[in-house]
Amino acid sequence: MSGEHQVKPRALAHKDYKSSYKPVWCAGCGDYGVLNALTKSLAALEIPTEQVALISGIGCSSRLPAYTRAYGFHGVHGRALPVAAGLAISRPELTVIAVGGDGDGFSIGGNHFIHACRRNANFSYLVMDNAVYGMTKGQASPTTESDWTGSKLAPQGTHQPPFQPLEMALAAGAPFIARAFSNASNELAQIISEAIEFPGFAFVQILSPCVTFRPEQLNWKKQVHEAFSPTADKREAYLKLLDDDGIGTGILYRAPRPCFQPDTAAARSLAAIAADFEVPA
Amino acid sequence: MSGEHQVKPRALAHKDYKSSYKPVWCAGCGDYGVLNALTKSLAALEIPTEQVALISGIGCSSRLPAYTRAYGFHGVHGRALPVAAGLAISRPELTVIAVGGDGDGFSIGGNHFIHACRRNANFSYLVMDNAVYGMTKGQASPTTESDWTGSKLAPQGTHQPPFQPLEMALAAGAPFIARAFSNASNELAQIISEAIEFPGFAFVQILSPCVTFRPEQLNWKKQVHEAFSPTADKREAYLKLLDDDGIGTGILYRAPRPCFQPDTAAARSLAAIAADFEVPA
Amino acid sequence: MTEAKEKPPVDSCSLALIGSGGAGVMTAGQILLDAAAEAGYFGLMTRSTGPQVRGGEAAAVLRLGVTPVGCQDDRIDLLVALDWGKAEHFSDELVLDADTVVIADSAEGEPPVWVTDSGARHYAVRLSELAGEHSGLRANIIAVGIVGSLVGLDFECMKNTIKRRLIGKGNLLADVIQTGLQASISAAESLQCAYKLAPPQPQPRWLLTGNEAVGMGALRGGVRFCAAYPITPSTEIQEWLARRLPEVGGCLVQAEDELASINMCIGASFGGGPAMTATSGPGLSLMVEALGLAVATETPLVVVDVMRGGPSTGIPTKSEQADLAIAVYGAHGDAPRLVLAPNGIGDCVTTTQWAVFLAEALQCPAVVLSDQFLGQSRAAITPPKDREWRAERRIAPADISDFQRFRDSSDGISIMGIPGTPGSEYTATGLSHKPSARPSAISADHRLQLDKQLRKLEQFDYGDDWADIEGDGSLGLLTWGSTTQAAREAVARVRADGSAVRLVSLRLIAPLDRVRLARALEGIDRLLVVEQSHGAQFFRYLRAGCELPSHTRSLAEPGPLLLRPGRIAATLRVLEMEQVK
Amino acid sequence: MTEAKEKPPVDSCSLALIGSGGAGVMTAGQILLDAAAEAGYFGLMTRSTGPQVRGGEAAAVLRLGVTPVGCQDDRIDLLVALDWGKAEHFSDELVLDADTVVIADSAEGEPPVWVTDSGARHYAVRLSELAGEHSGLRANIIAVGIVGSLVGLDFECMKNTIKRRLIGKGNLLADVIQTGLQASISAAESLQCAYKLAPPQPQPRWLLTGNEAVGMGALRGGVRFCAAYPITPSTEIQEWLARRLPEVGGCLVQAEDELASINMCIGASFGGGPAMTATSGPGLSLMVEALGLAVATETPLVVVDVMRGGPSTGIPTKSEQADLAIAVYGAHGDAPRLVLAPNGIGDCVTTTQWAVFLAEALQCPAVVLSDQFLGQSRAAITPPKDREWRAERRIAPADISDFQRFRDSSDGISIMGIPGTPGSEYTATGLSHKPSARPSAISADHRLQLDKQLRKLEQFDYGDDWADIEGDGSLGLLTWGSTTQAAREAVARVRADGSAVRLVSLRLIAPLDRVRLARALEGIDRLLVVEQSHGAQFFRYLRAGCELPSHTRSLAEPGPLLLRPGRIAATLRVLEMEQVK
Ligand SMILES: Cc1ncc(C[n+]2csc(CCOP(=O)(O)OP(=O)(O)O)c2C)c(N)n1
Ligand SMILES: Cc1ncc(C[n+]2csc(CCOP(=O)(O)OP(=O)(O)O)c2C)c(N)n1
Ligand code: SF4
Ligand code: SF4
Ligand SMILES: [Mg+2]
Ligand SMILES: [Mg+2]
Repeated sequence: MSGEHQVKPRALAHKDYKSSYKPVWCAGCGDYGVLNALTKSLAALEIPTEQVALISGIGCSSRLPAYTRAYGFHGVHGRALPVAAGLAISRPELTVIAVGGDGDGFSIGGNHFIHACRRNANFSYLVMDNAVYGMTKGQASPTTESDWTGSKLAPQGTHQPPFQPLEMALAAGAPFIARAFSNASNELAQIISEAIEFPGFAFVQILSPCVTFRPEQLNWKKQVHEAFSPTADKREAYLKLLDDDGIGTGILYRAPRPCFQPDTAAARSLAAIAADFEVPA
Repeated sequence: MSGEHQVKPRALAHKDYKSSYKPVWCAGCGDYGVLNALTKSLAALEIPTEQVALISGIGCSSRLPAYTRAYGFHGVHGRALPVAAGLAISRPELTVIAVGGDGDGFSIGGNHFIHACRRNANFSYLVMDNAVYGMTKGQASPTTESDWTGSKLAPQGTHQPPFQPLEMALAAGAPFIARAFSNASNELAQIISEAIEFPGFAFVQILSPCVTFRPEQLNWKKQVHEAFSPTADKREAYLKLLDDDGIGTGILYRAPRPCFQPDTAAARSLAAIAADFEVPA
Repeated sequence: MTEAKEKPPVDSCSLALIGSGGAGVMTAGQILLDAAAEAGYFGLMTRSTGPQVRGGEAAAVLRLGVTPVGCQDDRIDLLVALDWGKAEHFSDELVLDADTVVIADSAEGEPPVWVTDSGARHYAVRLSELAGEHSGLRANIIAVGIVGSLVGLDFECMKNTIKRRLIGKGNLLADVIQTGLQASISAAESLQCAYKLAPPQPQPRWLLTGNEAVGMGALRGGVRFCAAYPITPSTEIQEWLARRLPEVGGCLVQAEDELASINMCIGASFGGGPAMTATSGPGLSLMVEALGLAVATETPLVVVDVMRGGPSTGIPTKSEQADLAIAVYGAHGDAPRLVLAPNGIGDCVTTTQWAVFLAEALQCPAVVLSDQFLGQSRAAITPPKDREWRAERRIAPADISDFQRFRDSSDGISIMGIPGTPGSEYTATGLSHKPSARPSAISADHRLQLDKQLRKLEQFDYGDDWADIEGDGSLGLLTWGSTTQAAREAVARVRADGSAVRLVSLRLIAPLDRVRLARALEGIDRLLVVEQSHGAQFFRYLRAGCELPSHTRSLAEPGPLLLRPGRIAATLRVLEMEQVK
Repeated sequence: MTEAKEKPPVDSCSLALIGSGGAGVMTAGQILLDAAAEAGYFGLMTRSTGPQVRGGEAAAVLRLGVTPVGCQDDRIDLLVALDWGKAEHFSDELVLDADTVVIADSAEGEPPVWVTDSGARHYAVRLSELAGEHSGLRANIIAVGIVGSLVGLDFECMKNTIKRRLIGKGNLLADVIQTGLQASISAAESLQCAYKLAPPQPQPRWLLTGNEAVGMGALRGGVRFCAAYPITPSTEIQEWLARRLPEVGGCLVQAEDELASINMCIGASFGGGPAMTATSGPGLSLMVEALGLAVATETPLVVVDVMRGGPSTGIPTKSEQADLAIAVYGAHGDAPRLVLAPNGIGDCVTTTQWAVFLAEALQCPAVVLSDQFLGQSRAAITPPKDREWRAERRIAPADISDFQRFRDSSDGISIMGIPGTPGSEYTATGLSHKPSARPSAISADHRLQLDKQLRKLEQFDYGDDWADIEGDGSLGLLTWGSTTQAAREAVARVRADGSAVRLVSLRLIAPLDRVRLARALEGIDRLLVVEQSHGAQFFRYLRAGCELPSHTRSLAEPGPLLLRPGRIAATLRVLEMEQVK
């Protein structure tokens, strides 16, 4: 199962990682910033396009893979993480990056999120969080504020407190947890690079404004602030999160632990295995 | 949608809440203790059988509803919580209790678990946690220790740290979080009563030994110890959990917040609603 | 000009307005439809956009008529281009010919090749310039005035609808609308266009989309609980219900996913209240396990699937009828259920209401197959009647004796215990069970419940609503769902040629009413089965379950281009010529 | 006694051992099967238990034979009751008659009514007393000795297998086994029983369950990745693979649910490695969305569904063939896929191997429909050959030029780019797309891919393995999957009456090979379609897709009682008498 193909590093520029497809994104969408930062990071890490696999579900943000020149898999809504896990576990030499939105990752995909944190297979997960379902035209997502009445599906608000991605990741056992802002391209590229290089499941919540359904998020530009420096102490991380305003950035938690490794065994031939069924004569 | 049927309290004894069906459970299974404590609690609270609805998924533990004389819904694997939410939201006068196992609740049902914590509809959730899939004959569940090699499906262990139900519930926003032990019938009944009476989503992890696939859990009897007294301070709750050995009991967290309440509106007739479609002549 | 004006008025005309995102073609289309409705016409507007959430090219396609309009025509009579942007994206959707009149902003230069190649007559009109002369007006409103006057819409109706739609939204003044409209009408006078509509027959009209209509039908049937997860093109059903359910004492819950939404509905229905969810293909795929649970526990439930292009994510914004197979067969094990399909926008009200009624009466899930075309098109229609169907379940009175939830009965329908009622406590289960609901693996118990679950559906008398049957003759057309509209028009054309044709449109897809269907097909020796799927799912479903005339042909086409009347009529005419063995 | 001994030896005999949980009937049954296999017989053992996880009543039902044994017989020749506990639970499964010999522990008193009413000859034997005389032995081993000697199993074979199974598990000594067995054989001497087997024809034998066989087939086909979520009755496939995959350089991942397991397999397969998951009905229901994704992205994938009683949770421990419809039709949109079915325990190896090969060659998902009977029965069989089928995908070499992932070709199969390979980078998508993989909502693009996805399956030459065809004649029997075994025996009985009968058992369910099927049915004027489902799913599926002889009848029964040869043979005989119109 492991790669028969050799890694041939070739120096690529940042733009060489972008495909010729014009994104379907609205002008001003935060996701452009993520695409930029991601390609910057891949260029900086000098990972050849063919060694990268970007895996996504469904949503505006989940369209990202096709805008790169890497391998990509744009699967169904909420299932990016298991696809990425299957790939990362069976092809450990690849750079696997799951990407998607807050609805894809925390609503329909919530179960895979918490189990990916626990399983700790070696891939990164970039969530472009705009606290809304962009693609389906503006419904509340798990990270939406409870008093947001902009959705026709919950015209009086969601009646529930927003999902806390970092806190959930921490409780679920993720070893690398960070938050970044799509517009802060260099910082974001830096955090993405650290996530990619981290051995294990690295989760980055990226505040990525939806200019169309959450235009007020354009204010994030003025509001985001550095808040975290990496700790390996869970207690410390929790305490920081209890004071969190949701728009502080940085690496919150970095505590490497062994990556998920499936069972191993001494090699046997198929004939030897078949012989187990034989009846002694 | 609200109840046309009146509540007629009738004094019932503990055993009146049990049905005549013989459980399929193994002799010595912890789930008998849960059935006992639950019926004790219902008797103590004097809730008539017809006012109670027990909702479950699939697993040994999920068989519990049919062993009571209340209403019950034994649905499919992992989906007890949405069934319970639909019922509790549409019939708020009923006492709705979801019950099930660790596999049902934290593996396949994990997404509903975290969203139920957040949504805070008014029902209780009792998870009979035996850190194993009993019904399917002994595979590791999310709460199984990573070095347990008793499963043929993960003969070298799970390769991942166990799921922390209380920590997850806290991070996800559950307002009532407790742990109890199936054998400690009175304490368990007491905690169940508090969960039932709590206005909102009340989650109780019940350590309930699987004598067949985890016989070592019979030791829990000697090991469980009171560890928690209720706090409404999330920070304090986290700090307690960071020192948790997994078998400390008590109510960890109790911080009531408004239950999930769907949107409301002034009443209109169907004819008036239909008139919205009319074209001005 | 005079030449055109002398042509006789038409009974219907087809318009398309195209432009880049933000040009306002959708607003213009809506105003035209509203004005036509107010003037007493029937009409239909479909929207076509690119994959972008906002922006990107857009087309509003309208058909206005003196009689009910159910589908778009084969070709476009009148095309208005606010700009030529990426108009070629619509080249396969909008068929132009020498009779087409094309009006484009004079600022835009030559039309693209597919337009000029069609031979359509092209007029460059100063749309944006004229708009500039009326402060606050945009070219799309000038287009409304020109098109409206060309097809003969009443001035007051246009003015009223523009006011209703636009005043308050910008700083547009009523005066400006008046003068702008007048200027547009003058601009139209120099154009030769032979598509003036015959006078309308004013009658009460409803203006709504099929998605709104489904919502209305659900309320009429008695639905008071909905849990849903957004998905194109069904979201508007959810949004409409989110607003309306609280007004009738019910509520909508946005669920974390479709597994949750359908199970929430099952929970609410177990609690006694009629419940519904709405979704599209991917959501339906996720719901089939719970559909089987509803079958086994005999829980009433309505699932509306607004079909889009498949497989997988497919084409979310376009129509197809390819979820029939999963609607009928999806779920492991033998899990018979009701499947119904509205065959028009007004019928979305009726069929959904019926589905609620049937699900409740028969204690089983009902899948309603609408589609993107019905769901997202907006139409001016004759108001659909409120039917007698109200959710009514056979439920246990308090303190019933010897209650057995799944006791068999002559019609296969049992009495349901509703939580809160003393005496009918039971535990519903997806396990095979005895009449008492007690789990059982015994063959006789299993079989009894399977028999009952099927029999209650097959023995029920569905009455005359199972299908729409129109006309007579030995040539037949059998179809379902939204395709019915184009089929009806095709049949009318073939009839106009002097051939007798019978149209049968199934509203009740499952169970298949074999007896009534056989009767409806009596005397037909050539049958065309028409549907919008690649795999001929409807045709195969029929073959599986009943006898079709030996000379039966299938016309099955995938989306996203909808089957048009001309295509169907042509196929019918070929079939008519075929030798019957 | 002598009377019995003089009867001619039999070619096969049917045994049942029953007792309460813990009595050891399953162990006894396994030992008898092992010993028979070692002696050179064929054999089959099925297990029947109550709903309890541990404990509860249990029955081991065995059939041993000189020739291959594929199903249980209509009736039981020899019933051994270690106790009468809740034996009546088995009354509909175990058919006794006047020819049945019943042996029960003398400590147990009279047999229950269903046993005595059958007219079976009953012997009370001191099973537990005898066991008590041999320290460490239990009554179940005494039963082994008695049964073994009555049917004529070799003493050494019995001793060996008991040793292999039991020594080391308790403190049983080899001597005790020897003397205990001898005592049992003496006890058997006084019993009149006419079921001594004819001498065996020793040949290499494999002893395995269908679930293990599926695992072996998967490895042979080339599967190296499995992600799965436990579910009865498929878990043993997962467990077998968890142990074996690492030995061949692969691995198994236990997923959080079935949505994850199938998507993990898709991820691994996208990465180039043949991947498989195994589940049962409820899991398959959860997987259909991802099945559609695999169709649309043309990702090879094998999903094994070990069918159990449905709908919903149904009867998890019993067999049924009622997931055929969801296997074929499950997933929204037009999503054609491969569906295959093994028709015997050995064939589980072959068909799974073939499924892996086909999925890889055709770049699409393959559903393999096994069932609880095949999966959990244990059999002594002729070792299934390793076939030539090895996973082989059409993949892009490094630096390929002008790569288009979904380019159409004459056979509809495209070249796949595998991550790690420079030059064939692309993004797979569930959206409708162009040959380049670029998302597209254009009609021609959509249609091209739908055509290709169907055509590659329909044009492929599946060779002779598509079905097993046996015999000739104008009377035909068409069946699939595990039911084939009983059907084959039924056909043999009808042939023994002098009638020619042709048996066709479909291995390739979808796509339906219409041409070969028509050829296989040539000359048949009466056809019986036999299956284990309530809704006649197979029969309807065939009707939908091909022409059947006009005189075709359906024999469709739900589980949990399996169709037995006698029932099928009787139906065949009735059909034979029917007048063909
Ligand atoms: C099973 C399924 N359910 C629902 C949908 C509809 N859907 C598409 S994208 C989306 C939400 C997208 O939100 P998010 O993940 O936050 O992405 P964004 O568009 O905001 O970037 C939904 C509900 C779907 N495609 N599939
Ligand atoms: C969709 C689906 N997948 C898998 C199963 C098989 N299954 C039944 S119970 C169970 C796990 C039970 O574990 P748990 O919830 O911990 O309950 P326990 O038996 O330990 O009380 C599984 C995997 C199923 N019934 N449905
Ligand atoms: S709708 Fe929002 S998230 Fe989607 S592309 Fe537009 S701005 Fe971005
Ligand atoms: S298997 Fe375990 S959980 Fe299931 S009934 Fe037995 S002891 Fe209880
Ligand atoms: Mg979002
Ligand atoms: Mg458990």
